[in-house]
Amino acid sequence: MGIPVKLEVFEGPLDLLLHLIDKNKVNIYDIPIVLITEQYLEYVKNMQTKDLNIMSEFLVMAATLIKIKSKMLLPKEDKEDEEKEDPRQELVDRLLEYKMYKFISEELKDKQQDAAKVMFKNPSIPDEIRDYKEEINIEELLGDITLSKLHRIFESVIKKQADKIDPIRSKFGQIEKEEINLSDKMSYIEEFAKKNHTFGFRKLLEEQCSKMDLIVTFLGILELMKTGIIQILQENLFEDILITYDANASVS
Amino acid sequence: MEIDKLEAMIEAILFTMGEAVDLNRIALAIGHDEETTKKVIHNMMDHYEEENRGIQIIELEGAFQLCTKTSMYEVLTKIAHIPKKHTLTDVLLETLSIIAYKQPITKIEIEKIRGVKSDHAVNKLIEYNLVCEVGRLDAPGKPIVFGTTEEFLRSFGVQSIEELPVINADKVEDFKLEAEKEVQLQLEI
Amino acid sequence: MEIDKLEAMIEAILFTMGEAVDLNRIALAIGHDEETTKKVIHNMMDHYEEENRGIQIIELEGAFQLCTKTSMYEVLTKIAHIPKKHTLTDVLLETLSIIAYKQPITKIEIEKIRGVKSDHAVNKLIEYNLVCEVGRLDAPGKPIVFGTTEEFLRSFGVQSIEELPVINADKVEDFKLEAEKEVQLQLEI
Repeated sequence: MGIPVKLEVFEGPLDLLLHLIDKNKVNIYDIPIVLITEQYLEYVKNMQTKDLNIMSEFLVMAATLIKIKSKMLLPKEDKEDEEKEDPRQELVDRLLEYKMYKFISEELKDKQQDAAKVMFKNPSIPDEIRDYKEEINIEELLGDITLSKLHRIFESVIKKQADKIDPIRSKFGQIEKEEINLSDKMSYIEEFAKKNHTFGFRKLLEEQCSKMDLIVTFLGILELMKTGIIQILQENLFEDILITYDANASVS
Repeated sequence: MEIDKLEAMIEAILFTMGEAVDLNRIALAIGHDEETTKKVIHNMMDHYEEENRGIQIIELEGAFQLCTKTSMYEVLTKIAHIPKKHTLTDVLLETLSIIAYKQPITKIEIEKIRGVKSDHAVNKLIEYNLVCEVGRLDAPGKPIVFGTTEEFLRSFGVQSIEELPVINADKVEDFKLEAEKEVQLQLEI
Repeated sequence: MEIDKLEAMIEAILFTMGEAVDLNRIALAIGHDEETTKKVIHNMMDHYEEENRGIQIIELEGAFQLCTKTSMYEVLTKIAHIPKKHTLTDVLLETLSIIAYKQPITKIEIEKIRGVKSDHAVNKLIEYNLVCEVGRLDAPGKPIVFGTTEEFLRSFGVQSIEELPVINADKVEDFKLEAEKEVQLQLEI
């Protein structure tokens, strides 16, 4: 007790639980839930990770353990029932399944080490037939795939993706609903510059309202400046940026 | 003799192609049905067992490929450049064994067994060409299902996924018992 | 027998190396002098003469190489001309539809929409000449953007991608589409 131990890293809550069961030399079918829960919580408390995703998985298991613990502490109402249902059963099943795959993965590791000892050979098609390139018959490949079928597939993909998006968060999206594309914005600025020749950045922004608009416009200006289509000048800090169109530099 | 000629052809084909060649392609090339072709190849595999042969034919889910025998590894390290294989971490191996045994399987199911998010592991296995998408499940949300590749079979020296060590209910029970015994053994010490 | 083992080693070496290997390198690897090694190889060459072998060892100025027998030429031409079966799997179709409708699109964007690594699918579509690289995105890392090929248009009997069936917004609830656009927006900047 109280001896500082370097915390081992576990892949997940099941991994940690198996370790605790192993360490305490207890029977997996008869997990002393109070002891294991205590040690589990102790470990989670000291966990170094700041990754909320990982942390939350460990916490879910902590909640499960506490639930099992409280169920086991409750007085047994119906003896018949109690015998049939051990609150730990589901956890034991999961642990056993997980343990089994860990066991299998060790077997696979051995298999891989053996299999890695064989060498293969690169294709060596004789010169006479090397030039032959296998033709792909597109018509045969496409079979009965029509445009409308492809279209339906795309729609279902979009639908699936939409389903995945959290509806609350996605509503924020309505604030800026139009799509702003950098290259569109660049052509817009270029047109604007051709017409006005010299103008202030603020004037350019007059018709544009969203923050996204502003950012993309600014990026567009930087890009156009890089290609030499426009030149920009700012006399003093926070003063309006003066944009000048260079007709000579314009690329066709 | 006819059989001899067929064997020669098949040897030449497998040698030239280098990669795994589907049984039906071999059959078409040598002009025999698949059944006969398979018999001839299996017969050849026996010949290759002989001690003076350094190469062997391996079977990968209905395809055949020539490679060296594992016993030749040592001498080959002395002369050939041995390509480095991806070393799989425990996390990847664990995820891979779940996919191998439960395929076709969705990511959610993998995560349920492992108790942790597994996007990274699955993507890595896809990158190493050990796992691939095999389609979508006909269930709400149409989740992607994953399975193992031919490269998986090659890398782990198995002919087909059926050949993986069986873990039917009985075996699982055995394993559970074994685990239990182990636990009790430790307790007694 | 010792000789058998040496033969096996030499076969494995020549198979793995593929190219012509100098006698002295082979001798060094198998741990025998050149004289003995040469004898063993010449002995092997006789075995390879047998009718059931499709490969042979050839000698080239003190070096040795494994290659197919010239009599095998015909069957090799045949196998090379038997096309592999190509099929557009659901995975490929789905990826193709995304590229068709979202082009020009980067691999990252495709993967974001599909939720899984898609290198294999994109590569296959390129191999089938349905998709090609159309340039690079002017964004950090200059990622490659993909689009459909002329072959794609021809196969589907349309003049340009503008002719693809329009996405029916009614089918997907409005705000969900907006949400999807938001993701798009984030991707584009």
